[in-house]
Amino acid sequence: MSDAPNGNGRSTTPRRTETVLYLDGVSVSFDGFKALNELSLVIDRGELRTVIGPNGAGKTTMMDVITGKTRPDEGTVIYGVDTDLTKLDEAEIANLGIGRKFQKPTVFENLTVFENLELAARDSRGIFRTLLAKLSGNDLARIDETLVTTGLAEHRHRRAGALSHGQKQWLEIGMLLIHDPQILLLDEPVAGMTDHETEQTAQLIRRLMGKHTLVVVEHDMQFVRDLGARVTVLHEGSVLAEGSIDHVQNHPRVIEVYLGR
Amino acid sequence: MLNVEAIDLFYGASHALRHVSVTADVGKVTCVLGRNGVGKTSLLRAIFGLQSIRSGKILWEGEDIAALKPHERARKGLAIVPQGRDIFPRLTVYENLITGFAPLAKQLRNIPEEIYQLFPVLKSMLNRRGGDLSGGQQQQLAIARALITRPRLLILDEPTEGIQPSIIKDIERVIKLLAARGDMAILLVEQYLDFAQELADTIVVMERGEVVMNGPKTSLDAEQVRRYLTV
Amino acid sequence: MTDITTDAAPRRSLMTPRGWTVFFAFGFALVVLLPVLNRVVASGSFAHVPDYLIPLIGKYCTYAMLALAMDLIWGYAGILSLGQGAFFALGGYCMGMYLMRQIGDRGVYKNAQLPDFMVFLAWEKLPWYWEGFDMFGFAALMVMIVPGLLALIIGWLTFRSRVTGVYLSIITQAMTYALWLAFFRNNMGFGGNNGLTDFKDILGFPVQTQSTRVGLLIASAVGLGVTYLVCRWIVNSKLGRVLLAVRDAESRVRFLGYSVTGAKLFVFVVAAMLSGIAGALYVPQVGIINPSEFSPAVSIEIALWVAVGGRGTLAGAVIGAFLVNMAKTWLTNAAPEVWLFFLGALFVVVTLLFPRGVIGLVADQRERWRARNAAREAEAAEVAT
Amino acid sequence: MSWLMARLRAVAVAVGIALLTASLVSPACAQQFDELMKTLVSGGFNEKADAAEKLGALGDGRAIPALKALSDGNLYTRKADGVALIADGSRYFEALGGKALGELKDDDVEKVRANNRVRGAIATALSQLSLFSDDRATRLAAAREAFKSPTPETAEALERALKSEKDPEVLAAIRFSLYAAKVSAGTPDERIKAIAALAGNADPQVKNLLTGVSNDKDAPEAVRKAATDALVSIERKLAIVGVAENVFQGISLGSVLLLAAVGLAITFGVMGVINMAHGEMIMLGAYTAYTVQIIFRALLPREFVGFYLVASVPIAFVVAGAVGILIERTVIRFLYGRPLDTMLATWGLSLILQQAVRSIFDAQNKEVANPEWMTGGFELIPGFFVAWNRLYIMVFCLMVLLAIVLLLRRTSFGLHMRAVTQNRDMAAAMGIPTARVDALTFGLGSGLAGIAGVALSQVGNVSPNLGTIYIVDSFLVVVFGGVGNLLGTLVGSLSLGIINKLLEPVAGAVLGKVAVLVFVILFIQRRPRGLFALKGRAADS
Repeated sequence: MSDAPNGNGRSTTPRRTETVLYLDGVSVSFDGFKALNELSLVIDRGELRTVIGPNGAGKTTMMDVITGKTRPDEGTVIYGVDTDLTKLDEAEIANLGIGRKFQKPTVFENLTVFENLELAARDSRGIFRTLLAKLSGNDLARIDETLVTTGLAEHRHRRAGALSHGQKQWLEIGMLLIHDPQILLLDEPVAGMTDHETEQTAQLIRRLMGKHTLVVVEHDMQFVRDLGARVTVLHEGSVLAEGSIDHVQNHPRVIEVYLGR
Repeated sequence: MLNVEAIDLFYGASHALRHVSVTADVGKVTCVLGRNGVGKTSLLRAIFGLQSIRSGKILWEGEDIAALKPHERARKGLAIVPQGRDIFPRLTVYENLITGFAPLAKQLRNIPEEIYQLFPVLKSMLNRRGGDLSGGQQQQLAIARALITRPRLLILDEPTEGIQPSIIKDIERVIKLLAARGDMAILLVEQYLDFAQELADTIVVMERGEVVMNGPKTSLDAEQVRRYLTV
Repeated sequence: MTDITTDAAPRRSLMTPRGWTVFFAFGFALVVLLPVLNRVVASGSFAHVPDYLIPLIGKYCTYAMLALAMDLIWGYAGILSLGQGAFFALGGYCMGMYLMRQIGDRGVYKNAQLPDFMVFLAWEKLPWYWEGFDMFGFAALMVMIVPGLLALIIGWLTFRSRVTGVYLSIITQAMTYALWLAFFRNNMGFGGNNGLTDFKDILGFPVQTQSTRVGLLIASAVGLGVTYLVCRWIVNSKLGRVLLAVRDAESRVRFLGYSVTGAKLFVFVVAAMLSGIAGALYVPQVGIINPSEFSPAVSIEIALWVAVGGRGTLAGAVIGAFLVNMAKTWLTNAAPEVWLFFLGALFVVVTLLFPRGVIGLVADQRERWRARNAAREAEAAEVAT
Repeated sequence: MSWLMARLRAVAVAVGIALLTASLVSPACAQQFDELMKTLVSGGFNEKADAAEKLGALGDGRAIPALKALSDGNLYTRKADGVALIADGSRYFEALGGKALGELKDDDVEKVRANNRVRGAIATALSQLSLFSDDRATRLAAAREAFKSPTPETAEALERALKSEKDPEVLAAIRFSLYAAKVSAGTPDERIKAIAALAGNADPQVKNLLTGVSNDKDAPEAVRKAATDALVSIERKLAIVGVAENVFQGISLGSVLLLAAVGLAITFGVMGVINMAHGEMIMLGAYTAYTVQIIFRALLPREFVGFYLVASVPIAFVVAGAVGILIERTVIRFLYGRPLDTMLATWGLSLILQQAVRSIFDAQNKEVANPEWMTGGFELIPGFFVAWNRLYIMVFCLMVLLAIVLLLRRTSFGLHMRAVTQNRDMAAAMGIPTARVDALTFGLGSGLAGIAGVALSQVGNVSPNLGTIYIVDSFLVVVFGGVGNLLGTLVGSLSLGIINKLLEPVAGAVLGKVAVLVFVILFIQRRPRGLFALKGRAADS
């Protein structure tokens, strides 16, 4: 594999002050296979970034590293000014304001929509606090607001397990929103959705732009196009190309890895 | 031949396959194309009974095998080279190969010499652990392992994924050879048009769990196919 | 398994009005009705409750408390702890030690300083860990602290290293097993395999008299009620939802920023303490505590009570405890050799056929019933038009 | 005790060889001998005593019958000529030569009396004399016995025996006893030499002897010091022996644990299922052994009964295995993916099985006798006794392990099992009938438990709750050793066994167990998935 990607990744986005997430030379290998190979990536505050790439390009692994699920073999992951995420565990990172939506929707099926959101709501995670927790007026307000943004208002008291696939995806996004995170990591938010649901999701995400920093991993090119955001192409664990949708579409290496052989 | 007729497949509430119909003829290579996440692998898992379908038929040599267990389908002559190869990591190469004896009658339980002719590299490392092989070697092992079951339907799921070009050429050669033998139907799933066009007789393009194009390679507009695959 | 949460309203009251009525009805029956029927109604009358029933029902109440604790840790947090029986026994031993000290010089050896078994084993002085148990307050405190502390240690060690599922069950069972062996030893200073018995009185009341027994029944019933409310409170709190979440998708909870270890540890310790209290109420009513209470079999049986009633529903735990133990009392008298067959079969049948227990069956039945009514109304409508 | 038997036999033999020995001794001795014999029958107690001692030192076998008779109170003299006679009931023999004289009138004869001092002297004498018996066993016994009476006389006798003795083992024994004799008698540097010679030996007897010397006020300082030093080195030896013994015990316990746990580990590895009824499979195995034993006793001639054990192994395997498969087909397969429920259900089954056995056989402990070839044992080094049944179980355990390895590595079923463990879906896709593999695996695991039961019937009693004794430990082995990995199970069980036995002397049996548990809990802090943890579905939940 070429070393061009890294240089490429840097040149297209030189490090700026409002950088909120900064990955540098991150490598992860699972028994021999290099899932991430010196991946370097810079995300600016308030940016919407879509990440694409063929299977095994390392998209999900990248998210695992950011959220503390996987410890990188080498490299640094800096959040904000100087928080090294590689030193923290899942809960701590989540509490820093980095929310993640999983590829497979994981909402708490045995809780109601409302309760799912309540759990996610941003307040103390301390055991005894949760024991004594009372829903304050503005908690309720936030929950209602989120229910509206995710279009789940009329489902508030349904068991999450009873929701449709798309609704579960939205609920999970809602659970991230209500926690009011700095960064939202969305792994294949429209996988398995109908066209209609996909459109709605695209709208939802566009609405979030600016308020939050969003990183979206997706295969559905129509969807990526709809988002019309900056695109990063991963390949074999490192950045292959980065730029506007048109830029990457005409990028020869990209075309090669997608059609090639 | 294989007739997949209008199958639907769900993961929980997620609708992964929507009325998908595919056919694969003996002696021909049918290639299913599509970006990842469009349901190609789901289709294969359905054909092999690793995922249960909600509706539709899976006809193999005229018989509906949708209700059969995977190992029973293997007995009927189906074999798969899965995505990611799924070599048994702690079995030796030889042991990996002879797992293919399971669906065979006693007298067939041997490793045909042709296997080693197709994949000479394997012969030299029969006692290595499958997990220690390189990606390319694993891919070859996976194909060899499938061939040992004397399949009449060979299913390959992205055999070129993460493989160095030299070995891709080998694999390409092997698949051509098998197709030429004309005793098995080959169902090849790919993301990469060029590789597919090299081999395919029929091309099926999937998008979002649906078949959007289907026909003989020659009849399809390559440009349009390209659009479905590229970014 | 989930009907507590399905109808949850945003502002949760502890129980629905219906719930409260049932709760108080039960309470009234146990705390007022039974005692009156036993003490006031003449023994000839058909309404009279025979004396032997009083401590028996009292015992059931303590078992029900134990079941609630088990449900909290297993039904809600999804941790099949096979150590609840041990916590129960530990609480029982703390109470037993207090009761032993109350015997004073009325023992066989008339020794005011030492319990009989120590005199018998020719011990000179009271071991240090027996100090203070002559005070009820202290003993009552230990009833909670001892099991709680053990749970804290074991729980901390296991949960933080993310030991879950079967592994955790095995560890807790091994703990129970170890305690079982340990308490059989005479030199532990807990009366060896005879355990502690021959109690004279509790808080000055002679334990043998019927009035004290009635008193103990009332205490147990109240204890059960309080335990129920505490559990209700916990599962209704946000923490309760965190627990359910942990049970269903542990890693996801971490990504929400909750400390899974902390949550588990909390219920584990609470469950242990509740079990301890149950044990403490149990001992004076049966008049003995011995190592057999530590037997791993006991702990697993508790899980069965919960499973029979319906795990993940507090009412289910109570119902299960009563049903199974009533069956036990009856069968072990009627046909002792059948009991184990029955118990064994119960384990298999419940897990295999009725994983949601009695509550689940009732719920399903109600569903079917509703559906039928709906259908009938629909027909009626048809006809009308 | 046994040496005493040997000695009595020796007496009889000695009579036979008396004449032969006589021819060897010089006339002077012969004369002295007759003198002594006379004193023995006519002298006062003290004279008799040292006559006996001298006879012993003389080493002439002919004296044996007389001495023996005297100490048993059967020695008489003929009033007429004072010839020594031995009485057998009312019939008499000549003490020398043993010529039969038939009945004699009581007033023709006179009983020769002995007191304890005399008897003591005789005992020593006899022991010395039997040093010259031509029966090897007797000489050996005598040589060892001589150790107990380290008197100058014994020393003398030994010295002489040393000359005539050929057999190496007996020689060794003689030298040993000789040193012992020298230790407490002789010139200081002789004694020191002797002590030095004994110092290497960890025999408790030697220990006592030397302790005696080192505390002996009137022994010279140098000697006492030598003795004390020797004792130190002996102590060290004994300590080592002690540890060695504990380790042996540990390995023995470990192999029992291994037998009990290996089946559990396999089923857990392949299917991720904990079988709480595993202990009852062990119990079934043990009862199978018991039943087979009864049948053999009933049907076969005595000499074959010992083989019931050999027969029970395969039978137990089949019985337990069949029950296992039945359980898998009827209960467990419906619970896959619900490991906790599986635990509960199998626990229920264990209760049923226990009660069933209780109803068929009663609740009493059943004793399964060790066949002769398994009873007793041997002393590996002094103070370290190796019991046959323990040894056999270790060997057996190894054989079983070997068999499993062969099964896994060489058979197609083994191959399928490993394939399913590593990747269930792919195995199915290769045409491996996973459901059948599951059932058979469970059968195998249970069958192994059955075999374990047979082994356990040889080290303890058989009762309906036999299984519950071992099940928790087996669980710990699985947790400790890691899942689906024979090596892990082997190392796990052996180390737990050894740790257990090494702790026992320090902490006592129970606290030892507790300590082991604590150890395991702390251990899983480091490796929550066990010593040789594997990835795969067995590890989840």
